[in-house]
Formats: sequence, structure tokens, C-alpha cells
Amino acid sequence: ADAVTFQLDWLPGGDKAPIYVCIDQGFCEQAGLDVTINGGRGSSEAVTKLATGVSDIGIADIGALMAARATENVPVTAVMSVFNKGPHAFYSLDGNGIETAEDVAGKEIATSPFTSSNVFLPLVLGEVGLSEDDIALTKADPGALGPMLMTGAVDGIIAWMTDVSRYTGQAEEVGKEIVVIPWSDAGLELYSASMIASDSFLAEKPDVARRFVEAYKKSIEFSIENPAEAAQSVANMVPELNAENVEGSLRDTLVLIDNEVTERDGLGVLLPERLAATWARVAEAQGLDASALDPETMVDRSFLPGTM
Amino acid sequence: MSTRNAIRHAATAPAVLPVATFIGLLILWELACRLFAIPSYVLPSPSRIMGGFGAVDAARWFAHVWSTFRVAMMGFLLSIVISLPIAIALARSEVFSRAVYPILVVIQSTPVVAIAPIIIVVMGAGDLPRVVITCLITFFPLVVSTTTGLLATPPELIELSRSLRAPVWREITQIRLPYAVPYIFSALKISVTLSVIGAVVAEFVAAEKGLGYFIQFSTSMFQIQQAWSGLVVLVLLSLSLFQAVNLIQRVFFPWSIARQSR
Amino acid sequence: MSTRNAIRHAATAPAVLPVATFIGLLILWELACRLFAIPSYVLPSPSRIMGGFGAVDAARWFAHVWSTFRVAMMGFLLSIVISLPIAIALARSEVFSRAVYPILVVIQSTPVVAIAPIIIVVMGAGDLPRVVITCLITFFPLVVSTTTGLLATPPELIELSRSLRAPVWREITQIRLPYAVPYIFSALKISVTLSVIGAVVAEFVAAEKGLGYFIQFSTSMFQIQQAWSGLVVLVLLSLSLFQAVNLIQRVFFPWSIARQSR
Amino acid sequence: MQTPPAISFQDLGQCFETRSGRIEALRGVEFDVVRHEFVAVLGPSGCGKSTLLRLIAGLLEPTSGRVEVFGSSVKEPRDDVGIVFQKPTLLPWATIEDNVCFPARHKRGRVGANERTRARDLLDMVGLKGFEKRLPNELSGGMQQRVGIARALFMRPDILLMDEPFSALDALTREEMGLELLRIWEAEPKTVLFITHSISEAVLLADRVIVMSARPGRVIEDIKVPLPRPRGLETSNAQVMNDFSAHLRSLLVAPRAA
Amino acid sequence: MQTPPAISFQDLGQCFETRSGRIEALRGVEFDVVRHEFVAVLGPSGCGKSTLLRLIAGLLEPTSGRVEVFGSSVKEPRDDVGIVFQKPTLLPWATIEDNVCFPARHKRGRVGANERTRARDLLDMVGLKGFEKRLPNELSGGMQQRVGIARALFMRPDILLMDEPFSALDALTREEMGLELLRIWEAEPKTVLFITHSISEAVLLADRVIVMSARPGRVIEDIKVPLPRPRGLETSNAQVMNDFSAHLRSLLVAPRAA
Ligand SMILES: Nc1ncnc2c1ncn2[C@@H]1O[C@H](COP(=O)(O)OP(=O)(O)OP(=O)(O)O)[C@@H](O)[C@H]1O
Ligand SMILES: Nc1ncnc2c1ncn2[C@@H]1O[C@H](COP(=O)(O)OP(=O)(O)OP(=O)(O)O)[C@@H](O)[C@H]1O
Ligand SMILES: [Mg+2]
Ligand SMILES: [Mg+2]
Repeated sequence: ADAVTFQLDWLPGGDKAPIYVCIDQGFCEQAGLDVTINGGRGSSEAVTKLATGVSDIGIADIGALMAARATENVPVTAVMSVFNKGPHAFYSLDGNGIETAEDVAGKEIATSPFTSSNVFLPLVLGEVGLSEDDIALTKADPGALGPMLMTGAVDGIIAWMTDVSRYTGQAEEVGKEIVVIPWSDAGLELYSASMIASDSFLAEKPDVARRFVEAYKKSIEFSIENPAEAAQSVANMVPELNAENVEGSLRDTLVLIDNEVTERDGLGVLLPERLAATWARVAEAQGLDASALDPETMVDRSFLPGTM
Repeated sequence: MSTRNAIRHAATAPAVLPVATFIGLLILWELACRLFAIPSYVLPSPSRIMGGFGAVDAARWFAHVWSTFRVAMMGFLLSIVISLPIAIALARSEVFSRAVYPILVVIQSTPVVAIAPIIIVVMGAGDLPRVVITCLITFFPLVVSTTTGLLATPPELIELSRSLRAPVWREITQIRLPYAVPYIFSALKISVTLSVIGAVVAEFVAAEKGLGYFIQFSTSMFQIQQAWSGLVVLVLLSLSLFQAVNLIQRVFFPWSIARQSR
Repeated sequence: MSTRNAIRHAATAPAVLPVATFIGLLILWELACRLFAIPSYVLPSPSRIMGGFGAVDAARWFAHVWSTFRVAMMGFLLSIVISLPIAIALARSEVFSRAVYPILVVIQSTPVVAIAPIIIVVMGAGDLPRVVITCLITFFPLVVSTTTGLLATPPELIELSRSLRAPVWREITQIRLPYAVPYIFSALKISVTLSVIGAVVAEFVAAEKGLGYFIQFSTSMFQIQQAWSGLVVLVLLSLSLFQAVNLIQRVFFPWSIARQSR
Repeated sequence: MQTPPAISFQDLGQCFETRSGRIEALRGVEFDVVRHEFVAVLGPSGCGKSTLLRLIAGLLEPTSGRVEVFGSSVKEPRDDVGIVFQKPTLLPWATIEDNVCFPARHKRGRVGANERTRARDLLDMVGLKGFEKRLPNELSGGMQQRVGIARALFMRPDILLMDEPFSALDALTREEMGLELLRIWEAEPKTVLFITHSISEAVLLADRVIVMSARPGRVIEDIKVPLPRPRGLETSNAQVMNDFSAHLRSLLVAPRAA
Repeated sequence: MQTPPAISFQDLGQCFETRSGRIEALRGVEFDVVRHEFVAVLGPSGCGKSTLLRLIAGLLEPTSGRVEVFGSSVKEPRDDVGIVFQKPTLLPWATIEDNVCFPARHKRGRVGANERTRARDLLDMVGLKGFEKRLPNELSGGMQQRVGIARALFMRPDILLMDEPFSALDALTREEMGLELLRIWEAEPKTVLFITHSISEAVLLADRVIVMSARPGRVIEDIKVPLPRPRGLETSNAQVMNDFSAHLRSLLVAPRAA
């Protein structure tokens, strides 16, 4: 079997289910692949590890790859989309008076210091006619956001769609109900988590890469159809996780993978227009020169099965 | 016989009081959690934390503890091995000291997270980068304290050594180092707890197991009780290592422990 | 006059050598980056890092430095204020020492990230949690070293004090503390660099400015040169604080610096 | 007697427990020192003289028997006792003058201008004029010892305990300091317990001489000095003195020979 | 003379620079010590005797003039010189026996069985039998001083420098130790420079006595002791000795009175 090192952009969890499904359900083995999973600590770190050849292929926010390509020209290329929507959202509690994105005006909102959500915040506020000056923003450790919301220290928080079930659980413990406002509903249309690979891997082992992408895609489809089994696969491989929790976050995550955009464009597809729109948003949000990168140069769609 | 007695005495006598304090604090904590109905994702009560231990089985716990312990110890020992010669050189040579001290401060004050990518790229993903990170976090107190200790030797004893025309390294091993022992142990106590912190930080940056990884992982998965149970184990590990250093000092360097004078 | 001279002498004389070392290392670094064509996202060359300074304007730099400096200093001073009485109590009372030392070790070895949620929930997201985090990271070396120093006083001098029937606090302030000064400064040197690390860690946990925030933020935006320029400033800040502690010792406690004997 | 003795030992014994066994330092020591008496203690090295002094000073608790000062049992150090330690025991970071003033600073927290003057006078008296601002490590052994003497006199103690105060001094300085001590003792009467190895010094200075045996230390002679006061340098040559010295000498030789 | 003197001072001067000004400790010191001579140095406290000794030992560099040992200028400590320091200077963590063996351990890294025996013999000789395994802080002042003497003799040095070695000893122990020293000196001839404050001790032990003036220290008398060898306790009572002592005494008093 061919060895492949797979790079996560964060710690294992329900949102990373497909790669565990791939191994645990035998899709990788069937494709003649021997996959090792490398834990990650953020998208930028994952990009660096791919660029330096520590890993072959992996998952990271495409915005991070865009920034990295624009500033450092890293030898990493996107091959497939995984989340075709941004995962960012406002969370609030029922009764805090936040029902839509417009309602955050004048409220206290907490976010974690280094999440990619922060760069998109001005854009989503702009979509609803607000600016950052209209909200009181505090930055605190991600672990503190839930407690801050539940204890009433803030009116709302910025977090990802992948955590709906967890925040719901926290709210239940104090007898409250959660309100989630995805930014995609407020007009922020973009790709986020994507499969990216090091250029040398793609150039030297195109066949392995192609087989891997295919097996991965199969795993995503399996996860969509059998979330409970997929969750069990994760729990099998990561004893610190229990299947119930994993299933909750996997179900939250599937919304970003399998939705109306997928229906329209197909699973894993990186459409040039949406890609260009994503880059425009990223460039605007991070203050990068929009002409510094042609997003088409950083994708290679030839590895996605069925497109060629 | 006498050494064994010393070990037994040193090991048992001081255990009662801290244990009592701990039990008292645990009870207070449990009561506070119940009385003020503190949500468990802010601060779980001890009884709920106990539940967190069931999250993974004993073998897995052992693997986490062993991984952290191994990295902490290797980093700690490496930093001892590195610090001693550096401290000796710093104490011996004013020039070396001026040239090298600032570099040590630079290394000490560089946040590990900022240079983690290089460390990992250069050293791969095995134990090595973690041991190096631990060592980077641990070595500075050892260097500073040992240097201070080496220089604090009474001048009369240095004159004695000089008058005997002993080789310099014997002046260091037979006079300066014994004199520096209280300083060195004071630094070892600091460094041994830092070595656990260092291993944890290293696991935050790059690891798939270990108590730091377990805690961070559990936190990011919102498994707060599980995270706290990891924290409890971590703290116990740290305490044991600290007490081990204490014990070593009591048994092998009893003269270096200043007695209470009243 | 004499104090001013001492300051001038202490400040200028030792500066040449470390500066020379640094310039040498910078040149090596630049050469290595060029010769081995190290990608700048792994390790940018000094010349490229210089470019990173232009990323934000001087006022913004100042705001970041000031924020980190302020938190580091407040945490450092707070930990001095806290450590001294604790160290005195630990040195005075065997019982207190046994009961409290383990608790201090627990506090020291708890990774800040693990308890960040409580700290933030309890203290909000202002300067307070950051100062507290810095203090938590800084206080332990001070406590351990000061305690060791207080207990290292020669017994003859303690007898002198007892024979004078002085109040205990004068025994501490006039005999034990002066004797502990070398130990205390050795700990201050460790703690002052830890205080910068502490402020940086605190900024990772809760902040919108400061050098730690800037570095982490730049890294997460893949602005590697910018991150490194932040790192350079951070390290310079740390070095200056370290040298400031050194200078204070040289000027105000010259007798506490053991002279090189050869 | 109505008024209690200044110092009184009752069947005093002292043992030290050490890693390698116990040492019996003193056994059945029993004698009194009357108020304003000047008593010299002689005895072989290691016989427990310093231990005796630390017991009176309240720095050590007797393992058996009693030590009383002015009729009350010694439980802790007293204000009215001044000590010259066998080692100089100076604060290395303080100037000589500050070392002499240290008792005032340490007991009361401040040093008055009068006290500074007194310290300088005492330093002058012990022959250290001009060294007020030096540090202890800039002084010779004998000079450090003299600082210790000045410090003990500084607080005008009722009882002065002196542990071989003149041992590091040359003969001349020693005699000068001895006569100076007598002058002070006559001007401001105080009880003095004076440990020395010099028979002639003991005879020159003391009202009474106590001779101790080798370890475990016991009192083997307690004898009044039959010389009139005031005494001066000429006393040292007197025939009485020579005879008396010879007697003490024989005592000190005897126990060892036995 | 063909063979160079064991020790030779040539117009030696020594100044110390301190925070609060310079101190002139020695000025124009000039004398020789012949091989195997036993020379005693007398002088007032603080006159520079210890400084003189540290100059010979190579622990200090003269600020002017020269110090020679066996004809070569002293640049650093020498192997053939043994020193008894004025303070005992023992290693607090080592037993008494280990302290005596320390020169061997420190110079060569190991201590042979013979050497341990020698250390125990020396301890026996200085009256410390039974204290081999104790720690320095369990000993009295005089006992510590004797450990220092045993340590200096341990390496059988050619030149023995002794800085008030017997100052903390009682008269009897002092005489015993002095005679023991003479015995060793006669059995294994060596050059001895012996600083003391006791005129009678100087006269009893030395071939020659050097008398120094108060600071800055100069040689004011350099005189042979007119007593035959071997000497013993009876010597101390001899008439010659008394007269000679009186002469030295007058010398020591004179400069101060002037
Ligand atoms: N802290 C101690 N621990 C153990 N033994 C001690 C201690 N202090 C003194 N001794 C022992 O007690 C005995 C008497 O000691 P002390 O210091 O009183 O003698 P001394 O008469 O003052 O002698 P010297 O004239 O030599 O100073 C000695 O044998 C000594 O070994
Ligand atoms: N390290 C030093 N720094 C400054 N001055 C010093 C130093 N060592 C000695 N002196 C001075 O030199 C002079 C001679 O000192 P030294 O110790 O040689 O005297 P000494 O003859 O041995 O006296 P004693 O008999 O009291 O031991 C003294 O006045 C002393 O103050
Ligand atoms: Mg004594
Ligand atoms: Mg001297």
C-alpha cells in the first residue's frame, strides 16, 4: 500500500469524521492506501506543514491557503472543497434579543482572538449595514466563550456551525435555549475547509493523490448517509471521544458539506466564480492586494473524480 | 540502614499535613460548586471530575501520563546536562558571561508557539521536538541559579583551593558546586515543575498524546469534566516530581537544607 | 554622584560584547537563510524580518509594546508583592510550609490554558485576567528562591539577632532578607523574563493587542515576517527588562554580586 | 543573701545529639556570679566554655539543671545581656559603624545621632578610628574582633558575656583593651563573665577565676584573685600575680596529666 | 650565599584600594628566611601580618617590590607551601577527617588508605581523636583551629605558613601543640613562618623573631633567639627567655607610644 500522511487543521473530532471513516471503514485500504493522520493546530500551521513536506495532503481553510499563496507563494494547492459554506455564526440565547444578524447592533459579543471568523466579521456586518463600531467586541479564549454566553457576561458569541450541539448542551445545563445565526444566511457566501496538498506530493504521486481523493470523497458520502456509523468510526480510533458527542458535531458539520450548494454544484467541486468570490472576500478582509493572487493558480481540479 | 531510614522518614513525615489540606480544599470546592450552582463547564465539582476519569480506560490514561512524564523527564535531564556546563562557564568567565547571557535570555523569552513550526520542521514529529521545547522552557532557572550559587562561594574557601593549586575543575566540583547545592536545588524545584509545563506546552504545539494534549483536546471538544480529570492527573504528576526532588535533596544532601532556627 | 557614576559604568561597560555577539549571529543567520535557501515561511532572514516592521505604523507598534510591557510589569510587581510574604511565612513555619507548598506547586503546574475559562468568567476580559495569569506564571521561582535564601542565613547571625531580642520581622528585614538578596535577584532575573512570557500567554488567552497577540495573529494570517518582527521586539523587551534587573542589583546591592575570584 | 545572684548555675548539664552520637559538653556545673562581679573562666579547648555562655545568653536550653539570671530561670535571650561572640559575626554588607550601631537598629529600628557618636567613640576606644566606613572584609582578624567588642558594649548591658574577646589581639593591644574594659567596668558597674585562655589576663582583670576541666566540663576550681583594685600594667609583674598564675597553671595541667 | 633563601622579601609594599579610599598595609618590608629556619612574626593587630603571609602563598600580588620563594618570584600558589589560615576555613559539609584529607582529594582527586591513616594520626596528635566523623559545626572554636593545623601538616609541605594557629587554644593545649610542632619540624625539617601574638610562644619556638610596626607594617626588629635547642617546657621559665621577652615587649610598646 502507498503511504499517505494526512494533515488535520485541528484536533480530531466529529467535523473531521471522513478521514476516520476512510480508515475505519476500509475505504483507504481498498484504495491501496496506508494513511497516517497528523493532528494540527490551525489552518496556517497545516499549510506550513504541507509546504515543508511534513505531511502530504490535508484539510485546511482555503482562506488560509489563499493568504499563504498571496504572501509567501507556498507550494500547496487545493484539490477539493469540503465545506462549501463559511462555518461562521453568531450564537445567542433565547431572550437576549438577537434573532437576526442585524440584531447584534449595540450588543456585547465575544469571540476568540485568533479565529478566522474575526476577519470576516466586518464583512458580514457590512452585509447587514453595520460596522465593527456598532458592537462591543471582547476577545477571549475559545473555551471561555460558552461560559461567558451562558453566565450572561456577553449577549452573543462568534463560533462555528460545527459546535451547535455542544453549545446547545451547555445551554440546557442552565435551562436556556440557543439561537444560531449562520453568516452564510446573512450573505457571506464562500468556501472554507478544503482539501489541500503539497505540490511535490501531487507531482510525484499523482496516482496516489487521485486514489486518496476518491476514497475521501467516498468517505464523505458514507458519513452523510450513515452519520451514526461514521461517528462510531471516529470513536473507535480516538478513545477520548464518545460516539454520541461525535455524532452531534458530525451532524452539525454535515450542514456545511451537504446543502443546497452541494445540490447545485456537486460534492467537492470548487467553482471558479465562488472561488473568485471567496478570494475577493479574503483579500478584502485581510487587507491583501486582490491582484496578488489569481485563485485559479492555486487549485487543481484534476484530482477530483468524475470531473475529468 | 541509615540511608533507608532517612528515606522512610523524609517520605512519610511530611505527607500528613498536605494531604489534610488537600482534602479540606476539596470539600470546600465541592460545597462551593453545589451551593452556588456553578455550571460544570465553568468549574466542575470534584465529584463530577471523578466522573471524567471514566472517559478513557486505564491503559489509555497510563499512555497519556507516561508520554508526558517521559518528555518532561527527558527535557528536565537534558536541561540539567546543558545548564551545568553553561553555568560553570558563565561563572568562570566574565567575557563568556557577557557574550552568552543575553543569548540565553533571548532563548528563554522567545514564546515557544512562535517558533514551534521551525522546531517541528527541523526535528520532525517524534519525541525530539517535545523534549527540546521542554528543555528550552526549563533550562533558564537552572543556569541562573547555578551561576549565582557558583559565585556565592566564600572567598576563603576559594583561597584554600587556590593555595592547593588544584585543577580548576576540582575547585568547581569540590568547592563551588557543593556550595551551590542549595541554589541548585532551589532551581531544580522550579525547573521540575516547569518541565511538566514544558511537556504540556509541547503537546499543545505538537502531539497526539500526553496529558497536555488530552486536556487541550477535551477542552476543544467541550468535555470539561474530562479536561479537569486530566488536569488533576497532571497536577499530581507535577507534585510527585517536586516531592521527588525534595526527597533527593533530603536523602543525599541533608546538609544543604537549612534548618529552621526556631 | 557616586550612584550616577555607578549607573553609567554598569550601563555602558557590558554593552559592547553582547552587541558584538548579536551582530555576529545576525550575519550568520542571514547567510544561512541565503545559502540554504530556507523558505521564509519556515525561517525568514533578518533582512526580510526588517521588512516586517513596516507592516504596522510606529504608533501601533508602541501600543502593542506598551500593552505587553504594562501587563508584564504589573504581573511581575504583583508577584513580588505576593511572593515575599509567602516566602517569609514558608521560611518561618514548618507547618505552614508543609500545608502550603504543595498548593503552590499545584498552582504553578496548572497550565493556564486549562483554567482560562474560569479566569475569564470570574475576572472578565480586561487587564485583570492578564495580570493574574502573568502573576501565576511568575510567582513560583520567586517564592522558592526567596524561601531558600531566607533559610540560608548563617546561624551565627540568627543567634546575634535572637540575643538582641529583636522583633521577628526585624530579624527578617535586617538579617535574613539582606542575606537572601543574591537568591532573590537570581529569582527576579528568572521571573522578569517569565513575566514577559506570562503576558504573551495571557494575550493568547484574552487580548486585542500586545506583542503576543500580534505574533499569534500574524501567524494565523500567514504574515510570517510580520510575526518574526513582533518576536524580535518581544525579545528586545525581555532583554531590556532583564538588564534593568541586573542594573538595579549592581547599583543598589553591589555587595550582593559575588566577584569573580580569578 | 537577699538579692539573687546575677548569674547562677544549678547542677547544669548539657548534651548535644549529633548524627554520630551524643556529646556531653557540660556536667554538674554549679556556681554563682554576684552582681557587678568580674569573673574569668579558664579551661581547655572544647571543655564547654562557649556552651556555658550560650546557656546564659538564652541561645541554648540546658538538657539538665538550671541557669538563672537575676533569680529567674533563663528561657530566652534578655535585654540586659551583651555578648561578644567567639567569631566576630559581623554583617558583611554593613559598614563598621553600622555594625556597631546594629543592636539599636535591630532592637528599636532606628539609630539616633547620639548613638552614632557613641559608636564612633567606642570604635576610637578599640583603636579603629578611621575605619568607620569600611566593610568587615576590609579589616584584619583582630580588627574584626574589636568591632565585635565595641558592638557588645554599645547597649551598655548589665551583664557582659565575652567569649575569648582578645584572642586575636597582640599583647599590647590586648592589655590596652583589658585596661579599657576595667575602666568601663569601674565607671559603669556591670557583671562580666569573661572567657579567656590567658591566665595572666584572667588574673589581671577578674575578681574571681573559674577553672573548668576537660570535656565533660566541670568546675574544678573557683578562686578569688587576691590582688587589690585598681589594677594596672604594673600589676602584671607583681609577685603575687606570678604565684597565683603558677597555681592556675598547675590546675590546668593536672586534669590532662591524670 | 650559594643557595637562595627559602623566602625573600625585597622592598615589599602592599596597598588595598577600597570603596572608601586606599589602605597602605605594608611598606618597604625586606627580610629573608633561610631554608629550614623557624621564623616568628610579631606585630600589632592590623599591621599586615596576614597580608604578608598571603603574599608568600601567592594569593595576593604585591603592589610594589618582590616576594621570592626558593629564588623565584611568586606568581601563583606553590605545591610546597602549606598554610594554616587565621580563620579555620573548613568545608562545612565534610567530616573532620575528610577536611584533613582535603588537600589530597583536591589536588589529586583521591585519598589513599595511607593518607586516611595519616589524617587520623594527625587528628590524634592535635587532640581530636574520636572526632573524625563529626562535622565542623559540631566542634568548638579551638577544635576547628586544630583541624586547620592538621590539614596544613597533612601534605608535608617544605614551607609552612601559620597565621596565629594557636590563638584559640588554652595555655596547656597551646604549649603541647607548640612542642609537637617543634618535634615535627625537627623530624622533617621545614621552613616555618609563624605569626603569633604571644611573645613567649615566639621565643619558645622560633630561631628568629621579626617584629613589625603598626600599619603601614615595616620590620622594626629582626633578631635571633639566643636559646639552645632542643627546647622544652622548662625553657619558658629560663631567665634568658624572660629578658628576651621583655626586650620584644618593649619593642612592641615603643612604636605605639611614639
Ligand atoms: N552545635 C553543636 N553540636 C554538637 N556538638 C557541639 C555543638 N556545640 C558544641 N559542641 C561540643 O561541645 C563541646 C564544647 O564546645 P564549646 O564550644 O562550648 O567549647 P569551648 O570550651 O568554647 O572550646 P574552645 O575554647 O575551643 O572555644 C565540644 O566538644 C563540642 O564538640
Ligand atoms: N581585602 C582587603 N581590603 C582592604 N583592606 C584590607 C584587606 N585585607 C587587609 N586589609 C587591610 O590591611 C591591613 C593589614 O591587614 P592584615 O589582615 O594583614 O593584618 P594582620 O597583621 O593580620 O592583623 P591581625 O593581627 O588583626 O590579624 C589592615 O589595616 C586591613 O584593614
Ligand atoms: Mg569556645
Ligand atoms: Mg591577621
